[in-house]
Amino acid sequence: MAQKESQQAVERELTMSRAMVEAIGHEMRENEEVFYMGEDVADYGGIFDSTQGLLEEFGRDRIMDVPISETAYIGAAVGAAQQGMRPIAELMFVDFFGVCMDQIYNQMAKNTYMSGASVNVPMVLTAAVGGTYNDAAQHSQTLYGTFAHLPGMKVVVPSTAYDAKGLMHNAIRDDDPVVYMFHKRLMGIGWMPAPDGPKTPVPDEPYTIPFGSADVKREGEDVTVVTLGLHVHRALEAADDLAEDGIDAEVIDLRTLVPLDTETVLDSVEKTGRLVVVDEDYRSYGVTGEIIARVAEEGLADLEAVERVAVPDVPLPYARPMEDEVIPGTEDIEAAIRSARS
Amino acid sequence: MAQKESQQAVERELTMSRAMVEAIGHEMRENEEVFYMGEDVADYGGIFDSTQGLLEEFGRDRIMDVPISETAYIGAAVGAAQQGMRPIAELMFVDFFGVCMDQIYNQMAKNTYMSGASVNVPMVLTAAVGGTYNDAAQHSQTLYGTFAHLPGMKVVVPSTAYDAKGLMHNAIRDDDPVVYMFHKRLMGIGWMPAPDGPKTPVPDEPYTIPFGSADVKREGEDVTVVTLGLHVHRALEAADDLAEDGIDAEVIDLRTLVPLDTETVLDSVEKTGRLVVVDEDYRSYGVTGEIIARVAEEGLADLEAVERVAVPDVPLPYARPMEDEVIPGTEDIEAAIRSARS
Amino acid sequence: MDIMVAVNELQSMFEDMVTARYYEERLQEEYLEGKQPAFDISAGPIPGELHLAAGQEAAAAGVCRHLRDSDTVTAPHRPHHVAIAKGVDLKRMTAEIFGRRTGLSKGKGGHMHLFDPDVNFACSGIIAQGCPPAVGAGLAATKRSEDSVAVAFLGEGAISQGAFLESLNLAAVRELPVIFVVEDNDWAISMPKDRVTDVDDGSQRAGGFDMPGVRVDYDDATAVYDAAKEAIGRARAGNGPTLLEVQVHRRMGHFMGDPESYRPDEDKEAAQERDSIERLAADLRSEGVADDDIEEIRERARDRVDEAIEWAKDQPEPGPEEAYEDVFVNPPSGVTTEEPSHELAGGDD
Amino acid sequence: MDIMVAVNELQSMFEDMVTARYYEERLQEEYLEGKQPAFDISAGPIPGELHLAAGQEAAAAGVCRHLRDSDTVTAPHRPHHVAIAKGVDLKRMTAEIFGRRTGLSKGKGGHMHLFDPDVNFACSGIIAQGCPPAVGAGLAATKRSEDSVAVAFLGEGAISQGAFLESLNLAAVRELPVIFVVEDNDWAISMPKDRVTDVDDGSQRAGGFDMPGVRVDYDDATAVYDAAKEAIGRARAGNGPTLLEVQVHRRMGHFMGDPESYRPDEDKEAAQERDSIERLAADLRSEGVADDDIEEIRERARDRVDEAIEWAKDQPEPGPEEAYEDVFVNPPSGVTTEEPSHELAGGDD
Ligand SMILES: Cc1ncc(C[n+]2csc(CCOP(=O)(O)OP(=O)(O)O)c2C)c(N)n1
Ligand SMILES: Cc1ncc(C[n+]2csc(CCOP(=O)(O)OP(=O)(O)O)c2C)c(N)n1
Ligand SMILES: [Mg+2]
Ligand SMILES: [Mg+2]
Repeated sequence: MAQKESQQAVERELTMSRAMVEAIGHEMRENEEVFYMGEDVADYGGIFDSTQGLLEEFGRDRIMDVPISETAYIGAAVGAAQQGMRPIAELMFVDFFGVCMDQIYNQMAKNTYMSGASVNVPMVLTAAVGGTYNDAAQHSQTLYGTFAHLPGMKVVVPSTAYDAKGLMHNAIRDDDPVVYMFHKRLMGIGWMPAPDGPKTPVPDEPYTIPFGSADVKREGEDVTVVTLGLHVHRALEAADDLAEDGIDAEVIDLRTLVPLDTETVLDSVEKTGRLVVVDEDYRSYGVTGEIIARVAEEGLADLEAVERVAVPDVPLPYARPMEDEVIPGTEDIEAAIRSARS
Repeated sequence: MAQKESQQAVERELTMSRAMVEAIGHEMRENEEVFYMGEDVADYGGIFDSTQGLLEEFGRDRIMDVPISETAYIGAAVGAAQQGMRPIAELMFVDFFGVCMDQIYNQMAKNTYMSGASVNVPMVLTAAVGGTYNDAAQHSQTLYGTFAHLPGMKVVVPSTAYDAKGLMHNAIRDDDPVVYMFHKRLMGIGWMPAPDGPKTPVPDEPYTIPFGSADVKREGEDVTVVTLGLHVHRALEAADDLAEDGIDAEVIDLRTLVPLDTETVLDSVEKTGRLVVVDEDYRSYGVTGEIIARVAEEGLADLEAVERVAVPDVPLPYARPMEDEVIPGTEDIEAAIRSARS
Repeated sequence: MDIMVAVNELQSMFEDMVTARYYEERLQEEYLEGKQPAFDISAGPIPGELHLAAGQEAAAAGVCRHLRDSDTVTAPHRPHHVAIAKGVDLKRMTAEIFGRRTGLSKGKGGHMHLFDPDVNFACSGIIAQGCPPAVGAGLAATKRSEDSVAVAFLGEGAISQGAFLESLNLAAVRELPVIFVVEDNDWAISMPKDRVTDVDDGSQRAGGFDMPGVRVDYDDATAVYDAAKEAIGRARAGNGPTLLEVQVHRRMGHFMGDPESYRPDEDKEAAQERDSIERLAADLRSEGVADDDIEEIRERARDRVDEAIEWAKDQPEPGPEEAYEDVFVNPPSGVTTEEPSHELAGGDD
Repeated sequence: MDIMVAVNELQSMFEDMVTARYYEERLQEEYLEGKQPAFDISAGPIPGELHLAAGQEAAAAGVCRHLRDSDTVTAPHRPHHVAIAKGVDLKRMTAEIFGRRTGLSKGKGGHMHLFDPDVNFACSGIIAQGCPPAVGAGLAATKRSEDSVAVAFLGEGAISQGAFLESLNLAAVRELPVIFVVEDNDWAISMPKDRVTDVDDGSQRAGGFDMPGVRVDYDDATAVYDAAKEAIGRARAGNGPTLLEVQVHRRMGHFMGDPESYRPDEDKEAAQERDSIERLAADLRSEGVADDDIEEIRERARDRVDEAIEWAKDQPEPGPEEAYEDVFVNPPSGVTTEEPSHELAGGDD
């Protein structure tokens, strides 16, 4: 690709969904063995725009609508991947994992190990995650911790268009199963306005972002805020607000939960001494606990304060006042940062 | 019950499976609405002796063999529980949760909340957990963290016959869904020899052990060891060994993960300053992280050292040398205690 | 009409159907309010997804006409017409959809999670996952030697889902009083039936489990009534389950905001043309019911709906702190000696 | 015999069957060694569960006779007879069962997790969960315009599991080259078939998905061969899936150590009496194959098995640190540019 084009491209801003689709389209063009299966991914283009426009280019054989039978088609992706193909299977909402988790965690994630790596499973499982639009307890979860806990799958959570594209290229090229969790609120879907952050400049050409490298989204001296997905943007907002009060927060976007970039977190806490972990998953036995434990294990001496901000172990309630209460907001993050500093 | 009988009873030692079955039998006698569903729970008596002898007393209508369709029968338990019955449904191995998790976590665990408590779901889900007998990646997990992470179910893990009985009485009488995870190695099954610890004196009469009260199994001044299930016994063994070297470990059996008795852990760490968490689940994003985070949140000042001992984020391998390597052994616990002290 | 159904039954079904239709028209208005000019799913008085059932009322009305309060119904993500036919408290259901404290679920559930234990109604937003609990309700009835039945409603898209298929088997092998009602509107969001299964007639699934399967090809409430009568009668008499598929028509998008660009115009038009409500009105007329009487039913329905919506909008919102209640009915540690409360919600707030 | 099968095919099937039978007899000996006097599942040279397939060999032999290395087979928890008929490397499979480093999975899998990509064989210990991956292999063949087929084996207890039923539908609607083979041994651990489903003939499940269903009532290898020929031929020709149920007999407990106290004596005896291996031997004789030739096959099988077992027992155990390898084929951070290695395991240790 010519240098000039690429320069131009960097100016170009995309929504997160466009960036994700661009990576998929590119990989499908390059490699005939890549295909996409899911419910409403063909004519509809994905309920959350995850396959918008791909049917037109690739046709029904490669952008495949499938019966509402997640076990069957995710398992079929496992079988096709073991034959060397590179399927992408979409779970429309991550909340539906309960109907197909055996294929995900006992087959997709373990077949490599259980075979002593004589087979591998180069597939991507995409899933929409997250709340903030009052879809209640069965359609608003992130379940980050649930997937990250079980071995054998890489777990990816983009927070911007730039990352969404780079991580998707990596996910499709990776020879292991990758769970790619995209937050609905970040996608830039017409009917669900995104905040400003996720729409970013995105180069035209393909590029990869390696798994296991967290991104320091904002440097700061006083407090380390570790987060991912939608909450990257909420944390940045909180940090900006606090800057006016002279509190200088560092904001780290984990980007992948497996592998986890503990290093970047430890380095930051070494500097700040104070750790705030922010997560849209349930508080207990999940992401926030893990990050705190990693720091306690390896950087206890540095640690002067910890705070966690997450969904307080209740199912997601429907009504707005209650959903707003349990999904961490900017003010919750601000309060936690202040409290970590006091 | 006469005082004399009860005195006698306390002398009586039972295996964990006998104690569990005794509680079930008692509750079934008292309450016609209690029944048990599962695969091979009738004539076989439960693959891990969880229903041994119950068919003879209660007949096929109340000790029900069901087709191998966990979603259907666990969901049927949810439906019957919502009608006010008190079903117990058995998942033969917890590893099979992936075929029926939607009924467990999206219906059983959330219907109370999603209905604003206009319905409740008084059922018990029993499941065998754990490794140590080379049954490989799909039959050896504990998945403690997976269940404890998702809101709406109480999660119980007995480590002795005494606790197994008391916790089972409580589980059946509880008006909320309870997941009762029994470790195969502790049951006292003929073909899977148990260690000495789980067989304990068990009173004849019914008694309950409240959820959310951890048990200090051994008092000690130097290091706090927090654990559950099989590893209570391994931790006690480690503590005994170390006592000879003058290291005095306190061993806490959590007994329930939801609710979690943080208090008892904090009190202990206040005394010892050193925390070792031991778990048979995967290391990351699970139980060990949670316990450490809770202490870091509320007792950071007391904390001088943390160690965790868990399955190192790999599927359970089959061959003995590898399984022994990844499932924490007594020596691993000893090493962690020593390291926490140094 | 070759099926004989008593006129008062026809009138009752008609009332259920027009109530449901008008109810959803009103909900739609309220839903779209605040979502103008740009559609924002999280804005307005009713946020979140909203799945309307216009064109499917005959299935609900024809089946539920045979049910008692003690019979259980589970519905999927598209529940209003079924809830109304089952007799769910319309005011508290509406308050729930508006996210109010006096709603059926105190505002915690929303439109996909309506629970009314007084009439044994529940719904769930996960495809086919209402089937196993319906089997459980049937099991409970059998165990208690009661002649209650349980009905699981689902869409034709759900007939390929394990939860449904496993439930057929469990109900069949235990001969439980369960009726599975498939509302075949030919679409699962954007996927037409013939893209996702090879059988035209979903009730054919029953054969593999030695269970009777019946299809009503025509969404005439009276035909549904008749088929349901037999199936429910069989269940109540202890003769086991039936799978009933009913042709219905989706007059709207899958959910509010669905552009339906995947759907051929002819198909949309056909769905508009075949209106089972108008058909039933014609039946009533041919049974000698006067136009005035028909109009009276419509008016009663409208009044009831308008009243419910007004009432609901007047109800207080829950406070943020209420989010922490109701995860458990027993306090997190220890067991209370009290019986769980099956009382109406709202008592403790 | 009214079915005409070439004698050399009969001999090949016979060899597969006697190999499997003798293999499991030897495994049983080895397994029980070290589990004396008290049976301790974790003791001895082969720990963990062991599910033997004695009495079921005809199903595997009759089906796999028609398969090529490029065809995929998935088997359930009871895999040995299928693996042998599919041509899995016997030595490395045995080493795996003994938990050795040169085993098919480097000792990580054990007897329920045998993978041999050279002949496209895999198994899984979760009921019916081998079905979806078989559908995926069929899908891959179709996408690549290859005429490979995929066969999923399962037990009759698995036909009520969602994963199986969903797979039937997906295979049918996409007309994929997949054959589902149900080995009906009448028992799912302690549960007889009639306690868990109402259909005597499991292939009846196929009808609900518009797929052909065939039952072979008699576990004669030649009858299986014949039915499989048609089903596999249809799949290979692009005419879609078939469900094939084969009657077999469980001569032993569900797993080693199963007391089988739930099983009537007559049933145990009946299983012993109907031995498809002896029946096939008789067929061979009536086809004019000499007793000596039959004995030669048996001897060759025994030699091969004994050799594999000796070899396996000589193999090194994996070191504890090997447990940390093979979770991923790509290093945990970043993507390598190399193609994944589908080579035999052992290369990197
Ligand atoms: C297990 C699961 N998969 C997917 C979905 C997403 N989803 C919601 S409704 C729907 C289509 C349902 O179609 P159908 O059953 O025909 O009912 P209809 O919407 O036509 O009434 C889908 C795929 C879900 N809720 N649950
Ligand atoms: C989802 C799931 N449920 C239960 C089990 C436990 N289990 C292993 S084998 C078996 C019986 C299987 O019976 P069948 O399918 O007839 O096969 P057979 O053992 O007779 O060969 C059961 C219930 C399992 N492995 N997976
Ligand atoms: Mg539909
Ligand atoms: Mg069987």
